[in-house]
Amino acid sequence: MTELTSLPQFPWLSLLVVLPLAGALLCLMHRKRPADCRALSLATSLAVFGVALYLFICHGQGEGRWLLYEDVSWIERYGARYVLALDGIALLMVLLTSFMQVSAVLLAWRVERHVSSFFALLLLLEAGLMGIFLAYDLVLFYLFWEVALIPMFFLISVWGGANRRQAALKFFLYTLVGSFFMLIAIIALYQIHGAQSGVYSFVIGDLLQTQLTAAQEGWLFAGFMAAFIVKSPLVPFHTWLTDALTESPAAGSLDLTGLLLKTGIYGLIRVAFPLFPNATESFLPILAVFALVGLFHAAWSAYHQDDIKRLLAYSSISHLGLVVLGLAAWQLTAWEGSILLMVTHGITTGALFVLVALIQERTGTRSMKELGGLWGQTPCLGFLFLLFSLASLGLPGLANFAGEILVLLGTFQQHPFWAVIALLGVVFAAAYMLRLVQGVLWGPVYKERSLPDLTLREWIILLPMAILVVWMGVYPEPFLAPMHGTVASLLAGGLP
Amino acid sequence: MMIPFGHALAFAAALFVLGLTCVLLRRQVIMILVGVEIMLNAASLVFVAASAYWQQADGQVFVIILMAITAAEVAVALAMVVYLWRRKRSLVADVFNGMRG
Amino acid sequence: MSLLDLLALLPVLILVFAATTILMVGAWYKEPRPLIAGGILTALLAALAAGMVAPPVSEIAGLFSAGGYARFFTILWSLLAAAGLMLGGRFVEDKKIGAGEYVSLLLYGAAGMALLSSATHLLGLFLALETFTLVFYILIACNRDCEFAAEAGLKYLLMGAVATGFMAFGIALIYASTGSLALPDAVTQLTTVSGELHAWGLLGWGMILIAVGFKISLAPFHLWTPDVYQGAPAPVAALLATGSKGAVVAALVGMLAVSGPIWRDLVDLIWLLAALTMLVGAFSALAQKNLKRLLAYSSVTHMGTLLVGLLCQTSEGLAATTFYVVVYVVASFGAFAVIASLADKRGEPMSFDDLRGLGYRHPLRCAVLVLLLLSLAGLPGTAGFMAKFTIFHAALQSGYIALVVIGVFASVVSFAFYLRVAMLLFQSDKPASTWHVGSPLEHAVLAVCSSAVLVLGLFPGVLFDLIGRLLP
Amino acid sequence: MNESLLFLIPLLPLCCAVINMVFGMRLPRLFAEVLAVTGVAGAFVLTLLFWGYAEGEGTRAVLFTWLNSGSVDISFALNFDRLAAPMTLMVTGVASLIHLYAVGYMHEEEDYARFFSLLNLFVFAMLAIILADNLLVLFLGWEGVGLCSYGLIGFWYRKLENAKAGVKAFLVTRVGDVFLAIALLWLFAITGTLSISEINAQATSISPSVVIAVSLLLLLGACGKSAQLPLMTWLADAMAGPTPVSALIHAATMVTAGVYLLCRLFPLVSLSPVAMTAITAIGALTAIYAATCALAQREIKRVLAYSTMSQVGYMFMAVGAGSVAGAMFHLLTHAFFKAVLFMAAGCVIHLAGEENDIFKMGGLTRRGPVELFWVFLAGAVCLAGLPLTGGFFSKDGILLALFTHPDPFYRVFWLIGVITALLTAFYTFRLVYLVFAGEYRGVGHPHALPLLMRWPLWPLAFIGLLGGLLNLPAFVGGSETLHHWYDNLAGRRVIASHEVEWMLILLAVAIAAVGWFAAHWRYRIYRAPQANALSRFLLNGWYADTIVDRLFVRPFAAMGRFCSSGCDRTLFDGTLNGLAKMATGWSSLIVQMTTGRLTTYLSAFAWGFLVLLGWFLLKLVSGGGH
Repeated sequence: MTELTSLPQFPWLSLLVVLPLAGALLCLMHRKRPADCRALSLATSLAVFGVALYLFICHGQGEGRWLLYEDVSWIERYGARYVLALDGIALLMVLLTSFMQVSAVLLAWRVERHVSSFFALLLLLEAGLMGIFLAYDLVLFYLFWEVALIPMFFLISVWGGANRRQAALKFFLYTLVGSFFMLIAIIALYQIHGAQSGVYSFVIGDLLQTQLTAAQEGWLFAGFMAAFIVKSPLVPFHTWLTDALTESPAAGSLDLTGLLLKTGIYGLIRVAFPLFPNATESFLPILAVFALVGLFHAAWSAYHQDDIKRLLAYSSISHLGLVVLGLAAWQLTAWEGSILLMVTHGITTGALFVLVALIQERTGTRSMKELGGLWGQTPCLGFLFLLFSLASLGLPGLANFAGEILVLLGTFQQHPFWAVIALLGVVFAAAYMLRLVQGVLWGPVYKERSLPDLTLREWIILLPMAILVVWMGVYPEPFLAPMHGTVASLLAGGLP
Repeated sequence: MMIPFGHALAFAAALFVLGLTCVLLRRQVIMILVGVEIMLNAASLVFVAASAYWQQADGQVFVIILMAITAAEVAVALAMVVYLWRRKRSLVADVFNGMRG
Repeated sequence: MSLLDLLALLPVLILVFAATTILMVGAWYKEPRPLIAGGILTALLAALAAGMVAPPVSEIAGLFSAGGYARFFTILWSLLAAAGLMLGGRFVEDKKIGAGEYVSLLLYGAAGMALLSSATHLLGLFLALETFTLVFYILIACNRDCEFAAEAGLKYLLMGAVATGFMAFGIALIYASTGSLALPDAVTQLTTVSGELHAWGLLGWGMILIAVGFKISLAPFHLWTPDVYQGAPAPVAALLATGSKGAVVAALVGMLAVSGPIWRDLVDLIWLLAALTMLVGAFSALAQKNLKRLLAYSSVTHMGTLLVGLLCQTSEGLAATTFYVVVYVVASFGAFAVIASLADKRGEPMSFDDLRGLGYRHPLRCAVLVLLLLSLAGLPGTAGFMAKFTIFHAALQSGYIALVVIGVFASVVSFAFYLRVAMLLFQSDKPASTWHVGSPLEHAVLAVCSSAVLVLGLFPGVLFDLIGRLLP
Repeated sequence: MNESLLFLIPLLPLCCAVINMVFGMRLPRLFAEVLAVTGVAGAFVLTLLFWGYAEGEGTRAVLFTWLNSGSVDISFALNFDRLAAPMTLMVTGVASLIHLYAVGYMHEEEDYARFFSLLNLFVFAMLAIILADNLLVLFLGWEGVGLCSYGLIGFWYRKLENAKAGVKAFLVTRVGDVFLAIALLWLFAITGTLSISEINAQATSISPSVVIAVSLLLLLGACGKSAQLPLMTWLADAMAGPTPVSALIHAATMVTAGVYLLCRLFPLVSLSPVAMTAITAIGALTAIYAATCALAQREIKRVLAYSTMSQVGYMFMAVGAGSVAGAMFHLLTHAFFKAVLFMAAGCVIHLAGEENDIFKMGGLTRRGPVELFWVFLAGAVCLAGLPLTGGFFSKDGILLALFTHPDPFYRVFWLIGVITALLTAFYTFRLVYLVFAGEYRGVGHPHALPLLMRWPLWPLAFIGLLGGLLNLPAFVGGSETLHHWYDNLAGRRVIASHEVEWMLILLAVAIAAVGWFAAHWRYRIYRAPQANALSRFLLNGWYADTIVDRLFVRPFAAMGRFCSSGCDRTLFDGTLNGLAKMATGWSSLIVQMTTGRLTTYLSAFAWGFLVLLGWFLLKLVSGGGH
């Protein structure tokens, strides 16, 4: 894509990254006035969402590989460039990120301790995520990849639950180890490519043409996979996630499950697969095994949990197993399903985490033993909880089903056996989600206490999500349309 | 020249090792410093021998400067010794082990 | 020694003469502030001179180079001295230390470092090295209130003395084997001579390596480091951790740059040292309960990483090393500066108990500290990452894959202990006690360090190009 | 009128459901009730209005694209054809009456809005199944009815066992759904489409083995929803829900979805004799299994539930025997009389003071309005298959189809059918006698029956009784209306000599009579039942639940424990913590080098020096130093 130099246009993509950063700085400057910080960060995230929406509407239907492409020279000595590139998939992720961010800010409205820092970190996280989803230069990508960890780390370690520090350290170091392997692979790839072509560059587009021996490709691919598999996370590298999700504050877990998890799979799609097609080809079956094992392992584990937040964490892992399976099928429909499922899962599970947070605010517990009968006490909350749970167990007509069925339809055409096994997971999903619903909503009331129902702010957070969940379930076309071209070209450019 | 270069070097090396041994085995700060002096002298010896061997003056220049530096170092060291004595009434090196780990 | 030589030596001369003058004046005139101010101005002036006055000759009396590379470090160390004086001001006032002595010593030290970085002759090298070593002997022990100052001083003194012995003997052996002290020859001859002499020469190199190992605290010669840093006052420790080490590394880089790869026979020894240093430093830091000791061990790790860069002996590696030195100096100095700026009558906050929850008492400076620590750890977006990145790049290019893996492993561990400090600072279990608000000068230093870390992290290109041009 | 107006049929209930769901509790109760009823009744009226569209090849209507990616292009499309129309009419009709009944039945319920919206939603989902043009829309309805039954069975959620029953229903049916989904994927992979009509058209081109596999998968899917063996365990527990729910879901509509599915894909399924035999076998086994269970049940609604199971078994047999018309015929008549029975049972329970146990009833003719008895009896005789009732003709048609099937093996199924009929007659009258005859044995106080709970029974009862006219066999002078209506969809035309037919008729009459007399002799005067092993075995439905629990539920939970605490906690986290411990251990070990004593530090020099020397020696020994 090198001939595609920066188009003469307003740098929308940079704006996506810079806006949150600016917001974060402003927040830090208004340390003494929490109210301003709230308003400020809300305004920022809304602005970012606006930009994303604008891109979605006005640039969503572009032809060719890239919808938008920004290319500025950065570190000449090492041929690292500041390249942001937007394609259909990135567009969806950006949209999702900005949307979730608004909810996260609203959700964090009630945070009392060190408000400004909290919001600054949230915005910083958003900037990092935007960077990950947009960067098309490996150094830049790696930079954002790591930068996104820091705010999450502090969000967990300062505002988190009981044993937050351990969880935070585990989260950080675990993902760090993975990404260091990627760093080495990046440098090695860079040198190999430079030695071959004489052009030293970190831009993925340039590196695509590198000629690698099977051994080299295998090792480099392994390096990248180490980072992405840990981040995805695939079983057995998932234990950091359950702890992190359980311990992190509401807004944090919203971003973590909704967005940060997606970066791993996104990395697979955008970086690992295109760069190492042959290694990918031989790795796909293993990936599928990973995915299926994860799917079932997580489903079973989820069924065993009592802490509802932990249960949801496991459910996320299980869903991502299906997403990865779709990728492993290497088939257009399956891929589009996977990407759609990433988005919908982000929304549904995110919403569920929001609801869990609200429940915890009201009842002060997350244990199913101490919950129950909430339907009678807080009907609206209960209704939404039921709605999102049903969506997440893949009820037709709600968001996740659209993605899941596409994944299955596609996968079955390539590998019927995988699809059939994955289908069993659907029953399991029903099993643990219904157990969750039953533990929270049905049954006798655990303790007679007057619980307030949803407040206006909470409605504002959840209603858009609910509407989206139904909309994407019934008419996902607008979200599928932008990615057709991208996915097709990725698949074509992928396997020889 | 009557003394073979090798002998000079060997002798200097022996001297150096002696000095080092002194540094290692003695516990008194003063004695340790003495050991250091011996090591430095071994160095000077090598310089002198070498300058004789290569027929150059550099080595001797170095020796002179080395002496000067040694002098300065000793001056600081002795000041330090006094300072230590004031503090702990002892000059055994291992007495000063407040920080560890 | 012509006039031109003196002109070329101007920055150092400025430092030395000013130092001497201030020393004299200080004898009668006890008011610290003007003296400190004078020292700062001198240092800045020296830096300015080094930057502005083009040297008429490339080499000064066959001892020191006046090339761009030497000038670069002259500027760096002068500025560092200025920063050190900025930090030292309050310390001098509080502890009733003779300002004259303090300032002049610092300036002498700066001069020594500047000379060392520009040494092209083993004599000059030895001279410069001893100059600032002597300075530090005094500075470390100068805080009479701290019960550990004397001990730190003693430890540094004796170790330093022995190291000097090794250094002298090593140089002597090299001289013996090559018959020259001027740098390119002194090392390049070694490859030509053979047999016994060659062996002696290698031995000499080994001994120099040991001495250097003490100066930049490579394992196993690093043991003094934590004790001395803990005992020394933070401003001094800052210089000790950055300047004294940086200057030595710079000298080595210069040596390798002018005389090409000379360590063929020592490669695997240095390899061993590097690996050992990185690991030992990282793991020792993991067990620390005291910030200064932790920083000491972290500096050990960094020196190991630097050694990897030196080991490559390629221009790539040397450039990377130089970059790394600058970045390390800035970040590490800043970290010590935070401690210095927080210090008050009670002393310096360094034990973890002092730090717990400090982030809520002094948010800004603790944030800066976290930033600097993350840079030391090598988080992307900060200068530390770019530094590590370049080193690993060079190492992979030279095929030291195992070393890179070890280095990566070490940095994972170091992330662990840096983050532990970061969490400690923002741990809100019990309120921390309040420390000094810090003087404007100190804040200025912090501002410079943190912004430098960020700028170099995001736009390292400038420095890369500069170094690329300067390397002889 | 353009055909896309057909969408009003399913969408009307949906809209009412949504409105009720969202605003229900804020609206006046009356409005909610009216809304609910109009939703369904409106659909009924519309069906009548649009009846014309069903003739000929039927009408397709496309609303908009649902999923479009690569080769997948699925849209929301309806197909209102001759198979769908009567079913639609039946569902909407029966549902309207049940809704009316429900208004009366739930007039004391607080949470009415949820109830009515769920009922409407259910009707919508059912209509989606019936009218679906492609399998995915059908799957939407398929899962939808599952969801609604989950919500309605567990309607009184405060009692945990209700909620559990709901979950059970959802999960068991979902197991069936998985098989349906597999079939769906497979069909798409082969034919590249999900449109039912196209699949049926291409059916002949699919390889036989695949056809067998797919048909069996479809069968399993059908079993889930229709509570056939082996997925039948949920139905009996599902009686925990309110009575109208039982009537609507478990009698009239949902359980027949499986039959409808098989009829829909009959052109495909009928291609494989194996699958047809399997269908028949499943039906037969279920029929007799459920009948035996019904013999020993104590709760009135459970008796009816099991009878439903067994009647649906008949329908399966019909499909298996190749007579779609027969199956649909029985489906329709059964819908009416079973609805009557359930609703009447609801009244009975009201009269008995919310008492379910038939051994604590009796003499209810004198406690309540007498017409209740007649209505119940009407339903009962249909169920028992007394001559000239709707049930009689439809069941006889099925038996005839089985008897006349070319494959002699079907005689066995026929025999089972006959025995089942006998049992059916017996337990039906057992029920009637125990409930109405003799003295009242209970303690509960009768509740008043609101008017709305009484008159909706009449029309249903009449249709049930006269249902035979729908498809009156030729030899009794009927013109097989239904069969002609379906013509090419009707499946195998049953041809038999009049002798055979008369013989079977007489046999059926005899059986019904025998069953009745047996019940009369045993239960006319109440005798307390003696609980023996057999009755316990039947009461617990052959201990099917226990078996399922042992075989699936417990292992599943065990796996959960293993994965979560075994793998994650112990293995993975254990490893990580072990690594962390190791690191700290090393660090504390290394730190010990820093003793703080100068001598140690100095000796470090010595060690370094020694290593250096040693290394040089090594180099020299190994010919180093050039």
